Amino acid sequence: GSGTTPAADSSQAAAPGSPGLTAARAALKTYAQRPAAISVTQPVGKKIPKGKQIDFILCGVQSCKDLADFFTGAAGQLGWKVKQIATQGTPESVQAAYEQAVRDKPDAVVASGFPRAVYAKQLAQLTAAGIPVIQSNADDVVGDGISLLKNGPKDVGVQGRMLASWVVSNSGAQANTVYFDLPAYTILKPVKDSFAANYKEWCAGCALDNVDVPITAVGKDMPDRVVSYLRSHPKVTHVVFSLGLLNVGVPSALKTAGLTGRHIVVNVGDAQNYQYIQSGLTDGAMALNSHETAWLQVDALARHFTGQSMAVDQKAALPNMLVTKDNLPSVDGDFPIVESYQKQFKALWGLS
Amino acid sequence: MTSTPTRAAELPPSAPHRSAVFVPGALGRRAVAALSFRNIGAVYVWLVIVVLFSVWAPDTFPTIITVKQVLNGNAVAGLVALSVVPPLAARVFDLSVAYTMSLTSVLTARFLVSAGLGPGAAITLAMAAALLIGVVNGIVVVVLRVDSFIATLATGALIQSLITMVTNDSSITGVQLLATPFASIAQLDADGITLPVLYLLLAALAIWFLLEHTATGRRLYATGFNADAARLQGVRTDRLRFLTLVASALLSGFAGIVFASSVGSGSPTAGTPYLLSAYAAAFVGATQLRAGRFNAWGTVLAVLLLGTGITGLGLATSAQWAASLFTGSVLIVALVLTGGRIALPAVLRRRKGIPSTAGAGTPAESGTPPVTGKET
Amino acid sequence: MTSTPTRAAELPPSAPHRSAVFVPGALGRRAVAALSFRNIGAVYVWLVIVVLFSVWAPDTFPTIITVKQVLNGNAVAGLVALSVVPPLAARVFDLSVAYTMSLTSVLTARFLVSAGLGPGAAITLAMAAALLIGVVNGIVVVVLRVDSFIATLATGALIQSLITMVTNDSSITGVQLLATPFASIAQLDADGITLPVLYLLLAALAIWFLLEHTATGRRLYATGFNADAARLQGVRTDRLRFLTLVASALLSGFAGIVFASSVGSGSPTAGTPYLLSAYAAAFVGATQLRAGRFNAWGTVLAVLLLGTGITGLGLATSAQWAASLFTGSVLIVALVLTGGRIALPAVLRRRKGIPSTAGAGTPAESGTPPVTGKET
Amino acid sequence: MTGPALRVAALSKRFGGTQALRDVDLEVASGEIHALIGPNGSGKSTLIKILAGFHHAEPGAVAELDGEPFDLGHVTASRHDRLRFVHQELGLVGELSAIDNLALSHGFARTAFGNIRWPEMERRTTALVERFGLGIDVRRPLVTATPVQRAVVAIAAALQGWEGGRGVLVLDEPTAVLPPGEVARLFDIVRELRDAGASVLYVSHRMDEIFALADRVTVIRGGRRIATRRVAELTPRSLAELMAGEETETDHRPAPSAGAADPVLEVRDLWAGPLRGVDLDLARGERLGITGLVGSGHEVVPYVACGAHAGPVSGRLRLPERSERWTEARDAGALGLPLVPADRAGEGVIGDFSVGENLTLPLLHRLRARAGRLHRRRESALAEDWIRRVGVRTAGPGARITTLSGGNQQKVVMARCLAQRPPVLALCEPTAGVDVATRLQLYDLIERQADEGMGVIVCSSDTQDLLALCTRVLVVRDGRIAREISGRDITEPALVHAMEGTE
Ligand SMILES: Nc1ncnc2c1ncn2[C@@H]1O[C@H](COP(=O)(O)OP(=O)(O)OP(=O)(O)O)[C@@H](O)[C@H]1O
Ligand SMILES: Nc1ncnc2c1ncn2[C@@H]1O[C@H](COP(=O)(O)OP(=O)(O)OP(=O)(O)O)[C@@H](O)[C@H]1O
Ligand SMILES: [Mg+2]
Ligand SMILES: [Mg+2]
Repeated sequence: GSGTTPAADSSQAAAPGSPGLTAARAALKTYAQRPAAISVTQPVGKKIPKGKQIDFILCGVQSCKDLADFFTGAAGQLGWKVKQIATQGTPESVQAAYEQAVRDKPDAVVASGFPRAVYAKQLAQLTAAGIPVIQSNADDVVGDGISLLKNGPKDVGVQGRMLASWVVSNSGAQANTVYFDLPAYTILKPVKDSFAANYKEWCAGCALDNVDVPITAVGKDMPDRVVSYLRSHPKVTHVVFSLGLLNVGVPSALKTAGLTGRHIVVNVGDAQNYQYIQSGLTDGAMALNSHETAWLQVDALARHFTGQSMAVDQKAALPNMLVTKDNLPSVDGDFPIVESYQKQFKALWGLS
Repeated sequence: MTSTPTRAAELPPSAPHRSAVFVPGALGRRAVAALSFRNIGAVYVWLVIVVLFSVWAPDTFPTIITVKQVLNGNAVAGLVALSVVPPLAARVFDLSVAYTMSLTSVLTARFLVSAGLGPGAAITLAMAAALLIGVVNGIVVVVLRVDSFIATLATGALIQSLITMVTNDSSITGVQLLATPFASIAQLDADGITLPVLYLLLAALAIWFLLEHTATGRRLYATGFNADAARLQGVRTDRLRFLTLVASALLSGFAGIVFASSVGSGSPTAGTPYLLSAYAAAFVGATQLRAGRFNAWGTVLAVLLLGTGITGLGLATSAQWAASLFTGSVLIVALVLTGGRIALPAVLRRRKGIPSTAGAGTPAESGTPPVTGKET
Repeated sequence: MTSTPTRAAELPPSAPHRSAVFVPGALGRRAVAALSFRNIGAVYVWLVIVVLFSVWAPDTFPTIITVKQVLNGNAVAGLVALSVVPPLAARVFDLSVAYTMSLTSVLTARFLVSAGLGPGAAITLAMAAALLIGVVNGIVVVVLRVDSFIATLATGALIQSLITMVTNDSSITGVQLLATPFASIAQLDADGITLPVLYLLLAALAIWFLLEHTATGRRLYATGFNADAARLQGVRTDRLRFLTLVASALLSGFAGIVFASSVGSGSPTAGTPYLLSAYAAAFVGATQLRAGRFNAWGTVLAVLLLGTGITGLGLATSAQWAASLFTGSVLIVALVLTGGRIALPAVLRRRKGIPSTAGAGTPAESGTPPVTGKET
Repeated sequence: MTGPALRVAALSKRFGGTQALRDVDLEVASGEIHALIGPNGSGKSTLIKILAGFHHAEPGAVAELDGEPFDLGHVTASRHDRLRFVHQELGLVGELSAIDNLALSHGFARTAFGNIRWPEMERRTTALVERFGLGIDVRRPLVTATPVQRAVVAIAAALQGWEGGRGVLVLDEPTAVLPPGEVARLFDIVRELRDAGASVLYVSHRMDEIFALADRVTVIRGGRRIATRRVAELTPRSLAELMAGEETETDHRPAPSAGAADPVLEVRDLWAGPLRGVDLDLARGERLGITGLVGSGHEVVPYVACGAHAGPVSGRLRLPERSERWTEARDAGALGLPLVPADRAGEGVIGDFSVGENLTLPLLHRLRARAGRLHRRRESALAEDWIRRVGVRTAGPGARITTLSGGNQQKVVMARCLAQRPPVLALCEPTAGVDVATRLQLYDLIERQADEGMGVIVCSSDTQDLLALCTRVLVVRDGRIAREISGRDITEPALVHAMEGTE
């Protein structure tokens, strides 16, 4: 065993009514609610030009593709054309995609997932050409060519807080938790840090262990790793995955290994995890706001094309939600967090 | 100066043994040979590993649960590794198995989830696709005579494009995949041992029987060792090579279905992580038990050896670099122990020198590595 | 009883032909042979592709920018592909090149960013690591005599664990990587052609010169084709095989550094996507120009052929599945055109179980594909 | 004699640019041993492979077994039953056992489940093989068996399930690597079969065998049938004329050597493989034969002397002309003596190389130009020079070596050793599978080199080589030199007795 703080006993000290638990429960209550409104309220207010050409650079994994599809849908509403440029997720192919974007000279470039180091040269060229670049889900900062960054390192911290609130509440502040992280995705680091911080804050006596998983284990021996870990750490009650992907295949492996009674919660749920939740194989998931992010990006561009600042959108906090079996909106793929987000955005754009 | 009946008497030292097979001495000698480092070096490495982890993680490792975990956790990897054994026995590389596996996994999922077919129909269709891949591989390799190594890389790319078309590169999920009839395929268990372990056992049995106990198996090995000679003996080498490609496609396709059932989704990259390790296992397997021949139990042994290590490491430490360090070192140790130079290099190098040094040469020589200064 | 000078006088009927090599007819015949499908089938496929995309994307494809894009975009892939050519020429598989590349990329980045070393020192240290890998590979393959295919898989796993230790599996980034002296390594360009294209050219030139124009190259091929015969002729096959492993580690290590400079970060998985395509290119290359011999320009040709296709597809369509569909079909077409059946199978079949059936079937029959119903 | 057991007519076959067979007719009477001879590359093996269904003849060919026509395009059961083959190089899979090799062509005894009944297979195989009076472990891979044992396995494989003995057994150069004693045993087997009513089609380059064994002989040359004659009507000379198309000298006894001269090679107390303490001295210009039964150790001597023996060795040797120092046998490689190996395809030629590349491989260090570059022009000049000198029949140095006949390949292998101008040349089985005319050329070549002062070691199991070439012969038995024969005392009976230890 490694790094487990001597917590199991001291955690008993945290009485059901401890302030930490109360705070966690309160936090969870808000996170479990499905938000009804998007956080942007200020209408664009001007006629949005049609016929804009936008390049969307994919990152090679599913969530980026989803994002691109949602974005394309939203842009279609405004009569814009979106060209999706595929990459294999390798830095080189991402560079090549930016290279192509530079040559295309679109009205804007949207991308997801890659730190700017990879495409710094092309970014400079795009900036020089006055083409705005919009990023999301990347370990980066706004400025220096990046006009808008959603779900950047500052934004994703809340995800760790959401997960912590659930774990602490669910355990009655008596959790012994293992957090499986995928360091290959650096954007997940703030999630991990914020989880640890909030977890400790709400439940000082709760044990927490952190396990890094190499990306080569994903889709292969990940379930086996989890089983091994739980067998060698039998006191662990809660398992947190920093990405839904890591949970694939884990529930059935736990079942066959006879490891029952462990609670699983994942960050960035996907269809599979929602189905696990529906089937009672997993307890909870942080549902990401891909729909809202994509539409918000379109909203930002709409403001840009009408000569306004994107600051409104940069400031707006995107909705998130912690889903469990009780409040799971749907199991079929990604669902929007805000049910009527399209209507609300269209209203801002003067389309309805 | 007596007229010795030349050397006939001296030559066949084994003729007497044969009739004396049941004499303890001979039996003992055979047992010793069977248990030697050179024959089952991997087993000894395995034992060392087991002892090591039993000391390192005494509470959790030496338990029956660990056994089950190793078996359950490596059944799919074992199936994929087995799928490359028959082609390799005939000296055909099938590098498309990983893609075949991914394809059947996503096809099954798609048919179940979107097309609304029942598990039976979905599986049948997915296996039909695997069959088709096997046939295409066979055509490219056997009929068009493209080198199998590169041909199956190419067909692998074609399958990849099919996968992308089917999935748009994202996993296919659905509650249907988690529901009983389909989920049971991989998840039903008896006393903690899941069905895939049974599949692995059956597949190994079948391939072992095929290779060791049927005429086809002998002809496969003959094809692999010396295709020209085999053809002169009337072996239909092309047909056999074709069939091994079909067999590997079917088996890896089946592994894909089992994988889909086990994780409850169809993943477009399901097979990728299994490719290199399947070849590693098959090559290590070829140094074991039937040294120089790709064989079923040796391959299973190799898969379980590596699997035991990974599981043991998981129980003992959570350092993420430990797994590959362990895998690499165990592979090297096992291969060095067994002499390791089977399979490809032996095939490539086997010197049949002057008629009689051949006997002395190859098998004996391998015991004493580079004696002659000549080679360096 | 006399030793008649028998028929020696009658024998060399070819002397006249030989001196006639420079007669136009002969020259023409040689040119035809050099330009035949069987010699450079891939070039014809390439031409077809170029025409195809020029029609499909007339505005963007047939431009000088496309040429530059293809060259710049495939330089690193070309370097990795070239790195496996010398070992393959000596019939050694080095599957660890991908990991070596990742390792040097992350090491360089780490040294630059965390250790604060200058580019020179960082690169030197990273290349020293690559050298070390080459030596370890050499020891395992040549001294310990483990089959290279599996040995380099194993050392690859070891390197992987090293990479994980160094990086914790996440990319290493830092402004130092984007600053001039280091960034220039891959990003400096003359008229849109970046330095890596030059490296590719130089590496191909060097390998071409080595293999075609030096004694060492000849000995390398001899080692690959028939190590026993080569050894008997005094070729130090073991030393050569050792050196090819060192060379491939150094070249792929260098590719890793170029990669780090080009993307401005050290990626722990930098090499992975290049492995299979490097082998595909080397094998396709071996069917071109010097049919049956792994060679530098054939490999570069194959890399550029595939690269052109991918670039063209990117310009013409955004269908994700198109790339692999294209790669797969182009590989098969190019190989079928060229006859394709060189390389591995020849190697595997070369050997004859018993004093040989060699000359008869194999090489001669290859001219006439499978006419005989016999074989099926 | 009734009608022919096997008749083929109008058989033609073309490989790319090579017309291997043109309109060949051949009749094998029932109950006869019919020899088929011809120079290397004349089409003998091709004819046989067509009969076996391995190659396909051009249309128009006729084939009959016992007067019944059969289709050359398909291997039917009846053809398979009455036409059996032992191919050149035996066509066995070395990694597999005798049981497996026998079963490849004829199937296995199986149970109802389809699995092989090993005990039964073992009994069956042992019975088949033991008919030839050689004990063979039928379960061990054939690479570990001796050449005779392999030949026996190949014949047993061909004969299995042959009922009543009617039919034709085809043997393609079965004796190419067999020592005389074993050849005699093989002949007994062949005669026995003939006496049982079978016909035999027998291919060999060894003239004496034709006269010892065959009833009739067909000569082919350049893919054409030249003649078919009764052996009784022929003399060795007239047969050789038929083959070569001109008068040739078949007797090639060496001139007696000029007497003991300075030694060029001294070997002391050599232990390696079966060798148990061998000493030998080789004089300038001497052609020293080394022979023995297979397994006696004689075949190891040249390998050890050239540092090419795989396995532990001990002893020492020196080249007095070069140095007074003794070299440990395990470092013999440092002396750099070239070797013409016994297994041409496996250790001699590099099949994927051209003739020139094969020739110059050990000479590359001499061909360096600036910057380590190979001097191409010098290389091809060197190759052409040696091609001319030893009379290699080839389109040029650029031709792939596998397009040459075995005999010509052998000349290339020899030429590249000679080109190193070594003080000593070691030859193993220098004429195995080489036709008569080429053989004479090779003898001539060796003799000329020896006359220029080179010491030659000829390690052969073919007594003709020893008779024709050697001035002195060492006979090895059980790892020791059992007898030394020189000059006029070198005769076939003397050699055979010495080898078998029956003096
Ligand atoms: N598979 C093949 N492809 C091309 N040419 C071939 C092939 N097999 C044989 N040949 C050619 O056919 C001719 C006859 O060869 P074959 O092997 O029948 O000669 P042979 O009479 O058996 O010679 P040897 O006495 O050396 O065994 C030769 O010119 C040979 O090069
Ligand atoms: N692939 C080929 N293409 C063209 N000609 C060939 C080819 N192979 C062999 N030959 C020709 O065949 C003749 C030799 O035939 P082959 O190779 O069958 O002899 P061999 O059987 O090896 O001789 P030996 O009996 O000495 O072993 C030569 O004249 C050579 O030019
Ligand atoms: Mg022949
Ligand atoms: Mg021949």
